[in-house]
Amino acid sequence: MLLTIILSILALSGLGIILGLAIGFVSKFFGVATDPKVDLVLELLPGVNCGGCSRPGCADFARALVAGEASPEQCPVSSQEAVTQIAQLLGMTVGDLEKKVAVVLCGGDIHQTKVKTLYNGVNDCISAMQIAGGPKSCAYGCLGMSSCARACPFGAIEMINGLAVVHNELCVGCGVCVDTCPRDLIKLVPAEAKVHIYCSSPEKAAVKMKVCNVPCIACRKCVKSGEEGQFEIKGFRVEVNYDNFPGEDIVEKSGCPKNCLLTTAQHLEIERNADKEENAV
Amino acid sequence: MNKDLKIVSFKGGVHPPKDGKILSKKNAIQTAPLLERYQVIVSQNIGAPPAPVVKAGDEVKKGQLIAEAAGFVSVPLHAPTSGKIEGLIDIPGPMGVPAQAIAILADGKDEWAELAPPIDWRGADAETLKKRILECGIVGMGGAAFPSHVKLSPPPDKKIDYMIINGAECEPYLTADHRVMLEEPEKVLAGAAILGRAAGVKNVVIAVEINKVDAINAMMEKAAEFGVGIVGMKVQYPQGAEKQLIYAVTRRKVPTGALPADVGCIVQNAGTAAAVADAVRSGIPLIERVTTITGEPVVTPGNWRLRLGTPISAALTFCGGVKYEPSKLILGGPMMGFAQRSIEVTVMKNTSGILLLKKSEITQYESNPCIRCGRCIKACPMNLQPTVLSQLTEAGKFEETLKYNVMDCIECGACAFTCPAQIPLVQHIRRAKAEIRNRSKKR
Amino acid sequence: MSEQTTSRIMLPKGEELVLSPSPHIHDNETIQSIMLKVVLAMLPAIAAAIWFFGTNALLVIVWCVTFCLLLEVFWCQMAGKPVSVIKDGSALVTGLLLALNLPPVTPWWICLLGAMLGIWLGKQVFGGLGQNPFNPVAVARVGLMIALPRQLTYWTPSNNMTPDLSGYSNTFFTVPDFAKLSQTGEIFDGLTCATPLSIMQTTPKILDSSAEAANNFAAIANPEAYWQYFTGNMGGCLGETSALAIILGGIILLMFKLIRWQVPVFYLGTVAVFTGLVHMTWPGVTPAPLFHLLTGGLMLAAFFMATDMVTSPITPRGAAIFAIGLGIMTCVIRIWGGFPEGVSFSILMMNALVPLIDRMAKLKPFGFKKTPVAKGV
Amino acid sequence: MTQEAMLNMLELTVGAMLVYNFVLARFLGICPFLGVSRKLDTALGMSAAVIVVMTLSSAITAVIYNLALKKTFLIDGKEINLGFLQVLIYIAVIAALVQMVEVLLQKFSPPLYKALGIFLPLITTNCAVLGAVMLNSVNDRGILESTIFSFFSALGFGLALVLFSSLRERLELATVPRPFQGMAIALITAGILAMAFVGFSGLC
Repeated sequence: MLLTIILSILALSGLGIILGLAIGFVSKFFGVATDPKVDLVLELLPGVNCGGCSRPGCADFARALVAGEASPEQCPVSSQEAVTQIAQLLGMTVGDLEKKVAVVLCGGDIHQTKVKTLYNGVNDCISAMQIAGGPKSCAYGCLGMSSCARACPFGAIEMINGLAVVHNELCVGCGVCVDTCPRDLIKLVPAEAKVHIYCSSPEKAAVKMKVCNVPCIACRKCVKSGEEGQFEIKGFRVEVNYDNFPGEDIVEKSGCPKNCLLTTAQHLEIERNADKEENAV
Repeated sequence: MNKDLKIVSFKGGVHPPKDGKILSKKNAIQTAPLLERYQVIVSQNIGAPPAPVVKAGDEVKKGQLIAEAAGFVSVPLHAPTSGKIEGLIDIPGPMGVPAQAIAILADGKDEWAELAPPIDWRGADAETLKKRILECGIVGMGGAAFPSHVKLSPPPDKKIDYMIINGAECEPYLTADHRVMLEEPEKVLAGAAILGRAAGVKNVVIAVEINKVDAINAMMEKAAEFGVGIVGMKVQYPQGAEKQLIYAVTRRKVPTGALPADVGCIVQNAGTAAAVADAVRSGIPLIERVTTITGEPVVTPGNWRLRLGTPISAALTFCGGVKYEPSKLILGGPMMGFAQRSIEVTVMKNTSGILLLKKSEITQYESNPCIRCGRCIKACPMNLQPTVLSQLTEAGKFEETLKYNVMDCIECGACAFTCPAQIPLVQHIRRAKAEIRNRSKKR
Repeated sequence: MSEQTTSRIMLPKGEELVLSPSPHIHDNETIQSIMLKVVLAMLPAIAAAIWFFGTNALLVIVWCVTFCLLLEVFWCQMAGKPVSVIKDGSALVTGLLLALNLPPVTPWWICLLGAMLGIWLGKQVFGGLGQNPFNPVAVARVGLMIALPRQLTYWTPSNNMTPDLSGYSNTFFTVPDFAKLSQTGEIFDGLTCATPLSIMQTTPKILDSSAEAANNFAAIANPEAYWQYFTGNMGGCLGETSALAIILGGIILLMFKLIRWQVPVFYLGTVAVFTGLVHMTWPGVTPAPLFHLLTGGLMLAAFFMATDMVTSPITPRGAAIFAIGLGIMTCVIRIWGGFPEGVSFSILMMNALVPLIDRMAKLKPFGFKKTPVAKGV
Repeated sequence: MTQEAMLNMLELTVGAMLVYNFVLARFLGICPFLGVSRKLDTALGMSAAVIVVMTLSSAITAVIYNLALKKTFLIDGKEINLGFLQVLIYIAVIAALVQMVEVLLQKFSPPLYKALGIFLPLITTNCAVLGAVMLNSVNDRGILESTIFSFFSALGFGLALVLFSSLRERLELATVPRPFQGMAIALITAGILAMAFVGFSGLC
């Protein structure tokens, strides 16, 4: 019995030593060094592979970071904290980041903007655009076929009443939706800017009013009641100047006659209520 | 049927059982009365839109230049009648987005401007002919509106030995080319011969589907006089698609991503040939075209010679209006034409048909699952796998669609026509193509 | 044009205009019409089954169809899908095919189990029609075969087969000893018979080329027997009996262009060639090809099961590869395997290969060249 | 070759690959079967890695088994058989082997390392590899026989994996009901696949 035990111990330790030596030998003479930093950086990245950094995925971005081909703040999703950590890890310095969120600059839901024709085809904005510009009577409004909502890797876009609405608390500002929208309605704006003019149509007020209840008719009430430079007049519409945006009180002060100058919260509220009304009916 | 007629075809495709041509094929071409106002859309050709050279208040004569070519792939535009320019306005465009148009208030005199002198085409050299074709603003009138002079000027390293005049008119319902070939065979033949001469090609062939026997016979009589051959083609859609037509006539296959010129062919539409004959022999620019106005809801379907800028509402008035509310308004044929949302769209150089369909005729696209029956594959004249392409597109796998040669799709619609699940295959494929083009642009 | 006529002309108001992608017309063939045509093609086989097996067969068909339809509706209710999906007719086809794959005397609960396996496990868990990688009927048949081998091989003779111990029927019966039965008091409540394939299975194989080997299968493989197999006068599943009826149905399918002709042609061809080669080398191992073609579920599978659009390759070349694979697997299982019949197994196995085959047999587009010519002009 | 040897050979090849398929009949190596079958490419990589590791480790452990573990040694007049140590020894040998193969691959064939690299550590503790090795010992196979058996077993594993991954790629386009999405439908598919493989039973 004892002999068996001793033999087993001997055999196994012998095997262990031989294998250990063999592995050691192999790694010593044939080993290839890899950079462990890549894995460390990858752990700090969000790992959702949204492509906001214009690279195919987080792993690729991490490799580029370690190779010095990219800088951490190019990841629009990472928090300031994470970016700083990555920068420290790589021995870089980064400037202050401004958090951005997306906003859909259209207020024309199915109640406000007429849907002119029946549409029969793929439920996708880009596809619908290819057929006579889609069914909505406003040629510049939200088509409401949720292409952006499907594209959003964070589920931050909700379709309410056939209108895309961004939830600020979920949006990280990666910008995927901006590229998706065939009507270029989505903009990345500073998260601090809470007031928007929900209209993107460059058409004349008369044309807009024919098809929509809530267009920006460029009456300039907001421009007059706000400070200099807070708004920009672009042809037949007004846009918030996001480098110098007004505070939330501007909504009260200006009294937009068409109700298209709203805070993000008000906008969401309106759409929610309209939805409820519809359900109640 | 003429015994000497060679009958050719391609592989695949579909045969619409009820092609609707009966509605209008017996009706002779009628000339539309003069309207009070025309709205000529500026961008009527593929490539750069021409630049308007008139302004509000100008007096123009019929056939006078109103917009000049801007670049090589661009053609000029001419006034459809004499009158006063009202100005540049935005009107509903055929693609749903507003389009810029020149509005002309007719003065009722319909006076011709001084036209370019006739050319004796039999003696003229190729350059002169091409220049005249450009000056008269001639584009492919079959649908694509590709400037004809560009097609006639292939790169010098490509040897062209075939000029094919496309008289297939394989789209159901349309009979415009049929009537032109039947009523003006001499003009089509002359135009074909001129096009052949302009391209320096001896072999000029007019290819016609054999459901237009009368037109074939009419042209056969004089074909020898112009040195033009005539080939019959099986009635099969899309017989008139460029690559399929070339294969049917010459047995040559246009390679992936290549142009007809790469296999030594140039294809021009029969209507274009007639317009070319007018342009060269009488100096008349392209200001009107024969369009089929048809469909069950139309009171008297027919073929009309319409001036550019005629609103569809006016065109329908010529036909006595509609019997009942149609469910669809299409510019072009039912297979490849574009659904419209407004009857205020105006006739353009490539408007081969104005088609109204009733509810029971139109495809009801649904989100049924694909049952992999393979009918789309059998129907595809390009030998693609439409169902695979649409599934990949739906899943957002655009890179994968490239492996299935999505860019080879000619969007003929044969697949969706025959799909028992009523999947909008063509729309999916168009989406994938647009996405891929976008991505390669970004790179 | 005078004022009066103009006023009478009606122009479209444009309120009902539909925007949709081209093409704007359709050939009016729908999933439903395709499925109904398939049902039409199955009618000869169903008629033959009822002719040979009487009300038993009718009962099995009714059970299977009812259960399949009910289970489909039930699932759609549960899954929140529109129940109108039932109208596409696919559950009807599955039900009928399932019935054709069951023995004539099948109790209702086996029909129910089969329908559950086919409709739920075979189709709906994958997302319903068009999404299932495996043939639902093959899933049901194989599942039942593994779970209930005894019930699934309970063969009753067809109406024209009588156990008179003379001629053709002689081969397939082991007639009970009535005297002994009455002594033991056992109740005699039905006759069972063997199928040609099960006899082939139990016949010991002879691996040389002696005369004995050549006559090894003489009892089940002779011209008279072949004729009986062809018309359907033998034991077996409802749809396995009459080759004639199934070929009729196959012709209907081919006429309507509902199946890819490559599947039956290459499937039957491969079986014929494969068994032919084996038969020529070792006549004592397997009977002549004709035997294999006419017996068992081969015909049914070749025309109705393997041709199932959803689970077979989508390109013609793929269909040919698929069918050849089916043929080889069927023969291997029949000749050397542990089961007398291999068609359902081989269909399941080849179903698993379909995505790979589809990948392999991708079509080359018109005018395809290895190095695409760069765009000119 | 005698008939018996032929039958034996058949069992070692076709039997190992199809009839007693590691995944679908023996239900070994289910973890990588489900884990790396999302994409056909990775499945191919995994299959290749398993084939290499299984064959190599079987060959080496077969040597150990046939030369040492199988034998009974007479030491001090006592009969000693170390067979009871086989599991421990095999695990150690396989683990070390995989480590070495990985390092060597990285050095000498970076592209192959890139393809197989991530899978190699996964296989170290894979029951399919240990299973193959143990089956060889249990059936008392010689070195050549063991190697052939393992190679074909691994081939069978690869076959199942490739089949399964192509099916899963297709399922990705399917509209699977939510409760069945992901692993559930994968397991159902694997079950039906296993049902199909029952058809091979009785072949040898």
